[in-house]
Amino acid sequence: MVDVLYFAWVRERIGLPKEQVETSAATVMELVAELKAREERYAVAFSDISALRVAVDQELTEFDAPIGEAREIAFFPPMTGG
Amino acid sequence: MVDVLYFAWVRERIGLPKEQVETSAATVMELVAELKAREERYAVAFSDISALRVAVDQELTEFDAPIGEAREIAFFPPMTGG
Amino acid sequence: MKVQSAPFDPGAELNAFSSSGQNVGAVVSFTGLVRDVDDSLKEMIIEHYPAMTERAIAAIVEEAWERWSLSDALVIHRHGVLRAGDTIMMVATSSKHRADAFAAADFLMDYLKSRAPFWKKEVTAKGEDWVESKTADEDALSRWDR
Amino acid sequence: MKVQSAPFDPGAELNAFSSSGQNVGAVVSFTGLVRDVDDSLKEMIIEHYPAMTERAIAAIVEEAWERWSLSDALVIHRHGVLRAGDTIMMVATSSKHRADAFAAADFLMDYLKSRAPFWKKEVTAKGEDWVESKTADEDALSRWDR
Repeated sequence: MVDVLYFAWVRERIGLPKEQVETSAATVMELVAELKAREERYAVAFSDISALRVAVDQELTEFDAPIGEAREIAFFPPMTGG
Repeated sequence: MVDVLYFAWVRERIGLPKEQVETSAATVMELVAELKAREERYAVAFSDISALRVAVDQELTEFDAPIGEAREIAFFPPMTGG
Repeated sequence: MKVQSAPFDPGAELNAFSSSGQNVGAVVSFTGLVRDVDDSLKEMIIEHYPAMTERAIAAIVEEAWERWSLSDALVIHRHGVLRAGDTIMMVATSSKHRADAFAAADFLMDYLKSRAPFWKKEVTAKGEDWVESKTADEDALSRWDR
Repeated sequence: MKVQSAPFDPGAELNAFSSSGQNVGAVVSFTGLVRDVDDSLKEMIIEHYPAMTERAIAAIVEEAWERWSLSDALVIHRHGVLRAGDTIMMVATSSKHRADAFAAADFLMDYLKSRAPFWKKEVTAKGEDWVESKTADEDALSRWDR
């Protein structure tokens, strides 16, 4: 089980900020593939990976990163702070 | 007649902030030569021109600048504001 | 570092920051304000990722400490609902010398903009829009490659 | 622009400056403080050339306006007798975008340092010394050649 978090328009498209996901995905990309297969709203939110960023256990990383023992994976658009 | 002003250590070495000078110098350099010829304190203050800056009528310029109708010539070390 | 929804007073923060340092000669501050682009902004909503925000900012500040000779560094970033003219965030750096204070503040801004987990949404008469990141913001980071 | 012997409040100046602009997104400020280099500074005396100071600063500010897209620019510089920790001067710039505000403030500082007619003297237990200009300050100006 891993906590999956969504922020900004990713949160809005998927329709929730956080969920627990049962997964055996080895990488973030595999998790994305599992989520896209679930429902249309996930497929839409993850349709263009290049428009997204991912953090594993609160550290920015790449989509080919391993999930390992991670407890929290977050998806969001590029940051626009400052 | 031209007003000649001195600032910072140039003022201290020459011993006054301002004086009126009767001169027929065509350039700043010629004025400097006239002043150096006056007294030791002027010769000391102007001994190293590279350590000095000059403004003619409140505009920074070079030592070979013409004096023309200038009313005020100021000598000082490089600025250290800010 | 402060991450908060409450407003803050940039002038008071600047004065407190400036007087806290030992042997400080130069203080640079940056404040980011909510712009009313088309005279129609109702509000700006800033979302963030609480569990990640502080550590992301801390890592950026740490990097600035390593690169420049700083006396102190300050980051304040608001989240929640803001209006045109409100102060979104503030960065301040102090150093003996101005070049370090300027470079570090500039660096902090570039990294906070693209690496700290904040997202801005603009609410206008026409609707709501998430602010898009700019290619220029991402490109700005390459200035600091070494 | 203000050239004055009286102290001023940088925080209050920053707040007034930030709230004066229309559609401002970014404000950068620089404040220069009197450093007590060897724990022995009695006072710093800043001499200036009154007839030239304001026009020299105005020319530098004018150049910044031409180079960058600014909403506003502020320069305050003190003269007279100051003590360790006192604020010597302040520059602030505002713009829609942070890059312009940063570059213009950095530029203003480089030019004020070497082109505005101010001279600093440090009075310590050991005596009085005029602060010498640094080659680095003169070199910094070449960053802005174009």
